[in-house]
Amino acid sequence: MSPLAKLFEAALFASSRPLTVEELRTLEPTAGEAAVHAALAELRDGFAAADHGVELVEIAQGWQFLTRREYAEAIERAQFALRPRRLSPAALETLAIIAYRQPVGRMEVDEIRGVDSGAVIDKLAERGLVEVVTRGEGLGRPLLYGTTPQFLEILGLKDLDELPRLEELSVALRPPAPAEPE
Amino acid sequence: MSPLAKLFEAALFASSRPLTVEELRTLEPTAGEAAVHAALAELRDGFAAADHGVELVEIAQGWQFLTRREYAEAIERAQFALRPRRLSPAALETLAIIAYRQPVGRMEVDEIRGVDSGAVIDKLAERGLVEVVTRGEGLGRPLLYGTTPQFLEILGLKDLDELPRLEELSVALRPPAPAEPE
Amino acid sequence: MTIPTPVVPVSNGFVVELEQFSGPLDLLLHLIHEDELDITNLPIAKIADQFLAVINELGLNQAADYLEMAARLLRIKAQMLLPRRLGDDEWEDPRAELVRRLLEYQQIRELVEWLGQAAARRAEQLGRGFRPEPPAAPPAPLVIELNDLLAAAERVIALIPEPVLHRVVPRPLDVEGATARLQALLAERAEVGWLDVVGARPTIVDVLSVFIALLELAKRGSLSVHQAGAFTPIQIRRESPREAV
Repeated sequence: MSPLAKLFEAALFASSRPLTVEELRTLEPTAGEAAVHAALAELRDGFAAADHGVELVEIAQGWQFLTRREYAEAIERAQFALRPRRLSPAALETLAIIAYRQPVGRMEVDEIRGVDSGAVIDKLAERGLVEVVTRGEGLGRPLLYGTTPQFLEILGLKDLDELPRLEELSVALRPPAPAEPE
Repeated sequence: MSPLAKLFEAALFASSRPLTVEELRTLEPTAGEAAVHAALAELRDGFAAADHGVELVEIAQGWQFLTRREYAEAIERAQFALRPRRLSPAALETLAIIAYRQPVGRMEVDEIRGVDSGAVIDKLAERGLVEVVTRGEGLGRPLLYGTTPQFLEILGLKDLDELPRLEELSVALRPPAPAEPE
Repeated sequence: MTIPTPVVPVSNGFVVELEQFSGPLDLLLHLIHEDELDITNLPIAKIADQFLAVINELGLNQAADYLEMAARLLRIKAQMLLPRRLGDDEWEDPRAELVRRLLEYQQIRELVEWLGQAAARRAEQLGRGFRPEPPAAPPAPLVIELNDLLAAAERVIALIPEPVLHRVVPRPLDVEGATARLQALLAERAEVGWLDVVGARPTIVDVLSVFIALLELAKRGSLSVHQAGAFTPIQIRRESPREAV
């Protein structure tokens, strides 16, 4: 591969947007326009000939690498763009309290955890794991939270009865998982 | 190129972060582990042999296409991409302590550095380089921090084992304290 | 080597940020290296005086962490000056803790060097920048392991001095049972007391079940409820069957 083609390959790969021919020229101002076009053609043809999973495509705004169509579906299915997220220990604790004490108000959650849990509850609500189910008695008629169907879905439970009862917890909890890879 | 290598090339090109072997396997669940590794080796060797501007690198317990070192400067100069910001000495100190002592609480980091490290840890957590991994025993059940895959990513490490071992440092010191509160 | 001036000295003398030292240990280590002193046998009087001079010079005397270290150094200096009896095996070098911390910190600095170089080397390579967004990006899948949740529940329980957690078990009111019980009792006797129906130690569920059954049967005209006055016992009387009216 010519040095210019290699430089363009790196730039097109790393760039946050498609690059125009003019932009690519700023990488190597001494290169003439013909050389730039030749390098781009070399790059495109190289990827096409060697039967790659990606291709160099010319679109209205410039040049960009795209994955070949036939792989798009598999990649989308695998959802690489998004790392599966795990809940923080604080979120899990709050969720556990709400799951076992529902309907339950913020005050009570705060009291059990010993820290302000407002922000954590808001995040859980945002993720659709808990929701306001009713209002409590007493001063200000506090919002009371409970778990959502999505909560059950994520845990793979049919209903709340499938949660182990608290008396069974230490039995249900397996001994600490074997040395997790760091 | 084998179909599996092409599929992986497309997926790795589409991702801006390293993909683990497990993630890649979800693309083609029927492929055995040996086949996956063979395809990755084929892809890496293919790019190395054909003298490309990008290379396939093993990093952060996964694989990622990265531009070759010699092009970063030109790409940055042309403002197509930004190099990651440098970490401050305070941030690196804190990272070093967390990396070697994980899981470790704020108190211990403060004690080793001799300064309050709360703000630095918060920043590192915000950048996704450290995260709360568990809670400690004892008063207030302090949050304990560990490093994330992104930590490996910004250092270009395959895994934590690539960090220098403490015995290899010129300054020998006691091993990380057993988890005993002082 | 001269000590550079602080980066952001504010007019009132309070140092907001100090970039050349990441803390008092860093400064101390800097002084030790500059004078090529032996960490393990630290001339504490000398280093304490230098430390104080520098924090004065830098206007650091209002930065708590540096001030605390200054106080520590002065205390060790004083302890070193105290006369000690010959052959006193109990004597512990007051510098020991500081030396341990300095050695530990020195090791961290060495790691910082290594990490900094690794990061700089990694920064010479750029990852994929442009990715066409997939149409309507799905939210990141959320993972919750049941075991994690249960472990969290157990952690929470451990935080509570007494077991105030209730288990969530659906306990539907047994109105049907209460109705049958009322009807059976009234078949035997024309009048029964409230306590006869609910029993001696009723649960709240029993009370509610009976109460609802009572109201329902009263509505149907199968019984009537009487109370002589507020808080007096409630009497339940059988009503004559409707057919007979």
